Amino acid sequence: MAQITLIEAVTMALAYEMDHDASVIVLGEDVGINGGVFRATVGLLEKFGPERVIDMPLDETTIAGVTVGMAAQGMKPVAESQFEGFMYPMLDQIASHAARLRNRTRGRMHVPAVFRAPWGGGIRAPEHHSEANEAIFTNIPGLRVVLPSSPGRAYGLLLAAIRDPDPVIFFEPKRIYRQYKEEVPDDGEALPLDMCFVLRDGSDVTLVTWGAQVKETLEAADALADSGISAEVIDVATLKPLDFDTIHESVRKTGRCVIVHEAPRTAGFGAEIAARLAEHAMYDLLAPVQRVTGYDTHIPLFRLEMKYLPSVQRIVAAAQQTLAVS
Amino acid sequence: MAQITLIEAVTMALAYEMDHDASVIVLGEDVGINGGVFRATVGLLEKFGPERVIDMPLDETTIAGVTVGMAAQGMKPVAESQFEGFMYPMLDQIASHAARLRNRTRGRMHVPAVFRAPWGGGIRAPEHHSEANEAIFTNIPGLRVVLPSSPGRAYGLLLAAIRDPDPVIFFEPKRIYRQYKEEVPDDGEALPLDMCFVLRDGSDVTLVTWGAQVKETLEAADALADSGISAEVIDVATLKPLDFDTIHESVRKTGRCVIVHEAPRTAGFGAEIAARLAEHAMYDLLAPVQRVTGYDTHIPLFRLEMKYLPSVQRIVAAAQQTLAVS
Amino acid sequence: MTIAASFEIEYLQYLDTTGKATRKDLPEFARDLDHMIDLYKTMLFLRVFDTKSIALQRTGKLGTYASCLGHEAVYIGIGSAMQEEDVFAPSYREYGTQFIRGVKPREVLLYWGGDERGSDFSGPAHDFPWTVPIGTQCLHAAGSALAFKLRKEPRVAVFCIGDGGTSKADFYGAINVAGAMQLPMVAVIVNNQWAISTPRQAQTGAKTLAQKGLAAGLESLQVDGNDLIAVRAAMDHALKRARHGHGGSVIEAITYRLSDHTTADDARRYRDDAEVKAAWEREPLLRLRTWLELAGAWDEQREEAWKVQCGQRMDEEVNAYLGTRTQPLEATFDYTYAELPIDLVEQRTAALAAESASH
Amino acid sequence: MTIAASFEIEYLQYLDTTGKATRKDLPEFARDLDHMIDLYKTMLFLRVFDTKSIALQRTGKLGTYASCLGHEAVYIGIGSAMQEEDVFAPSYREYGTQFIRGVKPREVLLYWGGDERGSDFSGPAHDFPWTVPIGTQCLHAAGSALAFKLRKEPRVAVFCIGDGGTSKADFYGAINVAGAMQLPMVAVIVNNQWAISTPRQAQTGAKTLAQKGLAAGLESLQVDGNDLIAVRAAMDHALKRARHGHGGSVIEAITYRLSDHTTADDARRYRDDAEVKAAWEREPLLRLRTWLELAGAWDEQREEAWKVQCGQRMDEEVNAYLGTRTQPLEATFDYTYAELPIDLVEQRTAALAAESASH
Ligand SMILES: Cc1ncc(C[n+]2csc(CCOP(=O)(O)OP(=O)(O)O)c2C)c(N)n1
Ligand SMILES: Cc1ncc(C[n+]2csc(CCOP(=O)(O)OP(=O)(O)O)c2C)c(N)n1
Ligand SMILES: [Mg+2]
Ligand SMILES: [Mg+2]
Repeated sequence: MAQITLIEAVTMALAYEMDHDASVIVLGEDVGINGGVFRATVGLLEKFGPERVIDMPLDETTIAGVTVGMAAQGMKPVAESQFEGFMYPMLDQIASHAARLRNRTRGRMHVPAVFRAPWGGGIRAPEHHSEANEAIFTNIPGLRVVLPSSPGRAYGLLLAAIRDPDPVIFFEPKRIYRQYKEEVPDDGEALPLDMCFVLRDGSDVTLVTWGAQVKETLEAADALADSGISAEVIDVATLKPLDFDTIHESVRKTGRCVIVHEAPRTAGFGAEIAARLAEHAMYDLLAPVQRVTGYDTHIPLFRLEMKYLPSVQRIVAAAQQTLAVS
Repeated sequence: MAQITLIEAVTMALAYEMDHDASVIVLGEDVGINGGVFRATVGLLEKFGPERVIDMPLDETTIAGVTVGMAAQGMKPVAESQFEGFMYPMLDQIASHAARLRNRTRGRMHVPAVFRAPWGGGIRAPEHHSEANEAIFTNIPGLRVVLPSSPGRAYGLLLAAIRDPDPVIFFEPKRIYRQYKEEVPDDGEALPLDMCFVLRDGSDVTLVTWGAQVKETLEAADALADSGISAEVIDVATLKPLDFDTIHESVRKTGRCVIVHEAPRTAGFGAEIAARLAEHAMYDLLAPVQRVTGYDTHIPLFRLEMKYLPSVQRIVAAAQQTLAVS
Repeated sequence: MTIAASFEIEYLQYLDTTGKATRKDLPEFARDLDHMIDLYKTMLFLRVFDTKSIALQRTGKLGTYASCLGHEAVYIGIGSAMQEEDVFAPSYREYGTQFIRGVKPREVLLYWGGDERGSDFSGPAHDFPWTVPIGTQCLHAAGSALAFKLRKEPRVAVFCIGDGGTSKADFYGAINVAGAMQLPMVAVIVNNQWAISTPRQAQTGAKTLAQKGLAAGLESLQVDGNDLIAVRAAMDHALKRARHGHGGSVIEAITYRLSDHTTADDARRYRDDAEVKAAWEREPLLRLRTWLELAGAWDEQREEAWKVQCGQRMDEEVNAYLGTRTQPLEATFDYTYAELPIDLVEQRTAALAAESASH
Repeated sequence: MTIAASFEIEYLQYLDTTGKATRKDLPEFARDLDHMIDLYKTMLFLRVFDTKSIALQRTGKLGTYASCLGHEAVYIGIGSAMQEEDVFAPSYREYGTQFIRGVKPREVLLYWGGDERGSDFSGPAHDFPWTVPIGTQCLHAAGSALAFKLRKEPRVAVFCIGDGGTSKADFYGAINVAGAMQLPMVAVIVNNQWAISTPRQAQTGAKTLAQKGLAAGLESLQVDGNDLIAVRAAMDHALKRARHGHGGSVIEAITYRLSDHTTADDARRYRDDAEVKAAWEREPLLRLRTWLELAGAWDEQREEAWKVQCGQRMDEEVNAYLGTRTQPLEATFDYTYAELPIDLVEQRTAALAAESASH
């Protein structure tokens, strides 16, 4: 059993499912001989041939629409967008068709497709290569939105996403694509698509996050532990549908919650979590909910981007603030 | 001074500003001789000619991109999308360019454009003609998102939107386009683009809403008044940037808040308002925040659509629930 | 001067507006008069259906409805050429093609009557439902064609798109990918001269819409879309090429929207009566009827008898439509996902409770 | 057979790969040898700039950088033909055109160095900045051209798009609207045979990319993009037509991406060395240099002297770039809107506080 990175886990899940289900195909720009600009599809062309690994013309609308068409005809396409910032032209086909075909036809047709994209900032890339636009997809009925934050979860959640009979938006936190390795058995075991993962138990404050920010959040929990504060860390992993129960249970215990995400704050997905707490956890909360997020500005070009992304320090400060209240 | 409907107020604002500013032009599908599918641009072609009122080829991506290009060269285009459900193909040009050009060029270029679209359900229209997808735009930095709910506010806010040097998404609640008339002086007076409007004073519960739902919300306030409950009603009007102060002030007074919108609940803009309350108004709230919204499903075709949209009854019930807590 | 490439766009017509053959080489299928009578009868039924649907809308029994008046030759030409296993991706007025493929008139009515079950129709389960966002269906056809190619199935995906729709990104994407990958796809441009109030020449500077296919390297052809024989012949040819792996085609069928855009539209606002009157001279039924009559295969009496039959069938369909109960509110939830996620379970319960509270 | 329309795509070349004229009718501008020397010198400077930029990236002093190696004739041809008042809408590697228009090398470096101020450049204030989402700039050019037309200004909007980019919706939308409205717009397709790892023939089934212009009814032409004279002549012609209200053009300039896609790419993964080697035989500098040398207007000595000058100028530029301080954090907030909305005022304050707390 090999130690692999998050991106290798993506590749491994793709290969596993392609091996076990002939209807799974991979398509996108440069996914073939080049193995994807991040190398997520590396080796697949060699293994499965050009009829399973398809280099598409350069048009995201085309890729999305072809994906819907293929899926409606019984294939299981996994479409790649090279960066999350290039998914906007896919949105019409995703929102108007992928997400609706089942409902529109009362179940006669459905779209078992996955739309994958590297996601998030912090890799010193050019403009549009660092977006965190997950919130946009979470308001669209009929979609699932998934954002793994470890090699193991990337593997299990991607398998689940491909197997799911409905369209899944699968964002991969590119900043931690190669951050660390862990043992991931290639056993085809999927993880549930409606579950948050408690990464660290704690009793004083709940830190809720997803994607690359899991890194900073865990570090913040360490830092807080140093000053005697016990933080529980939850990786939301699947934003839609949201497993609010797990978050609520934690907040029932800790009475405090800090939500961390790198997307702009206003109408970011953190708002939904804070809203559910406001609706359902008012009597559990000992201090106001805090959000530590990207700002309501565009993520700056790379010289300043690390000042935009939530830092360990900002998370720690927010957690401390919730504890200052009593 | 004439009594006019909301849609007539839109037309009046367009005509006023075109009259006073030669750089304002209107473009879209069927906005010319047909006067728009809802007749919002009726009479403008006759008055201003085909160089100011431009029928475009049928492609929303083209309309949005051309709008960005014209605006960057000093025009003030007001682009129409025939329905909000057809705005998805505009999103790339709006999010990647309209909203960013100022920031990208450090102010050298900017995009003084308005993207108008009839918005919302309840008019017995075919699929895709009844969306409420405003939340998608509120997470995008650099945009303003406006949603008037009366003839007077439509006039004043549209003037402000056209004059604003940055891109504004202007949604028009089509269900109340012709619901009632009110006196609106054609005086060129704009309303502020960062203000919520308190439509009704009350002391027991704050009802926050926008768009066509203002109608049901005001009716709910009436119904509540009948049972002795005094509801304050706030029309958010400009979602982004959000005038949270006005909402907060009201909740400070009432201690209770019900947010009403017709968009799907999860990650709808109501979440942001609830989140801000959770962050800033925890000690003011006497009961958990409630959201009365569309469901996390597609709005059904018209036979069932009124069961999807928040009803007076659902709003009243939610308000009463907040008051049941003490 | 070096020439890198040169192209021609052919225009195909067999019958002129007076029902006379304009060329001698009538295709095989057109020599089978029984078959041609069948096709004519389907066109006539379509017209009866259309008239009745508009009447239903006018009397408040149907929502907005998109008429197909004048497009009958295009839609019947397409439908009669396709195989059941082929995939059809329509926009929103191709009832003629769909009737041939098994969709029931009552289902069309149900759809425009605000009920999703209309799209769970009796036509092939692999056919796409009506598509409202202009042009998006083109890519569904391309995707289907790619699936067929990958699975080595001898099937073809056919889409229709309006003259207005050819301006749309999705149309271009579909023909482009079909050309790049030699997909078994046929694009039919139904050029009815209008996109709501926008005339054909405001959409593009191209002389023909067929030549848009050149941008994708597809076989591209213009046909008289009011001539059933021409449409059918062009479709036969294009389907055969596609089915045998020779790639996709673009067919521009020139016709005219004799009706308003939909029942929500009033075309008198923006187009001349004279133009419409002139277009009636070219309409597709009359010329085929005249041709059949000249061949001694049809007459006034058969026409009237068939109309009566059409009327009876439509009455049945309308009754079935009007008798269809509204779906329960649950239906709004139960098709959003294969399985209801936990959030939706709660919302569904709340919605049903709110509904019963309001009774 | 009736023909509805027919088309030809011309291929234009003046100099072959050995620097010999392939036709006698050299355009006027090419007879001015001083001018041609200037253009050659700009091409050479561009190459020096490119080499230096890649070196900066390799040594960690620049972010990802998109090389323009091999595209020099296209970009200098475009830049030398345009007027200052025209608008240029580039993708991301058209530095040659931009240098002629006044953009400074240090600004290009600043941009790829992760600093927005690079796009607040010294070129015309109405020129668009670099555009990363493929193809979107095409519509900005179309919109600019529409503004010029409405304001009756004799200006032209020019955009560049890659071979890959011609698959994109925005490209099609731009040429379509330009054709429909006779806009003063020139579309230059820089066909360098590759879109990252995707070869030209995987993008489309079209024989030429120029013929995509036929879909929009635009004047469409193919030129040897390694032949500065051909590019410039085609641009002169297209700009003149556009400026005089005769509408838009599509020019496909055939060239080759001699470099990796960007410094983040390794082209050896997906293309043959042999192909690259062959492409070097056709590269644009050598042939113009040979032509100038044959005309007695250039020699080894002048070449070397100019290279030294280029090197000196680049050193200045690099120093200016490296000496540019990072913007303060405020800059992230202050250009989002003309005026900071209330939310952003608070966030800005919080951000600055968090920053100073971390010092
Ligand atoms: C993306 C999108 N934009 C706008 C509309 C509104 N709309 C409905 S039909 C139509 C015109 C279509 O014209 P054409 O493609 O020629 O088809 P026809 O109706 O003539 O059959 C428009 C603009 C839509 N349905 N989808
Ligand atoms: C919408 C979008 N999709 C994908 C990318 C990633 N990407 C950057 S350059 C490129 C290839 C462009 O090829 P081409 O248009 O031929 O231009 P060239 O780079 O050869 O100049 C791709 C796919 C992008 N920038 N934008
Ligand atoms: Mg039409
Ligand atoms: Mg290229």
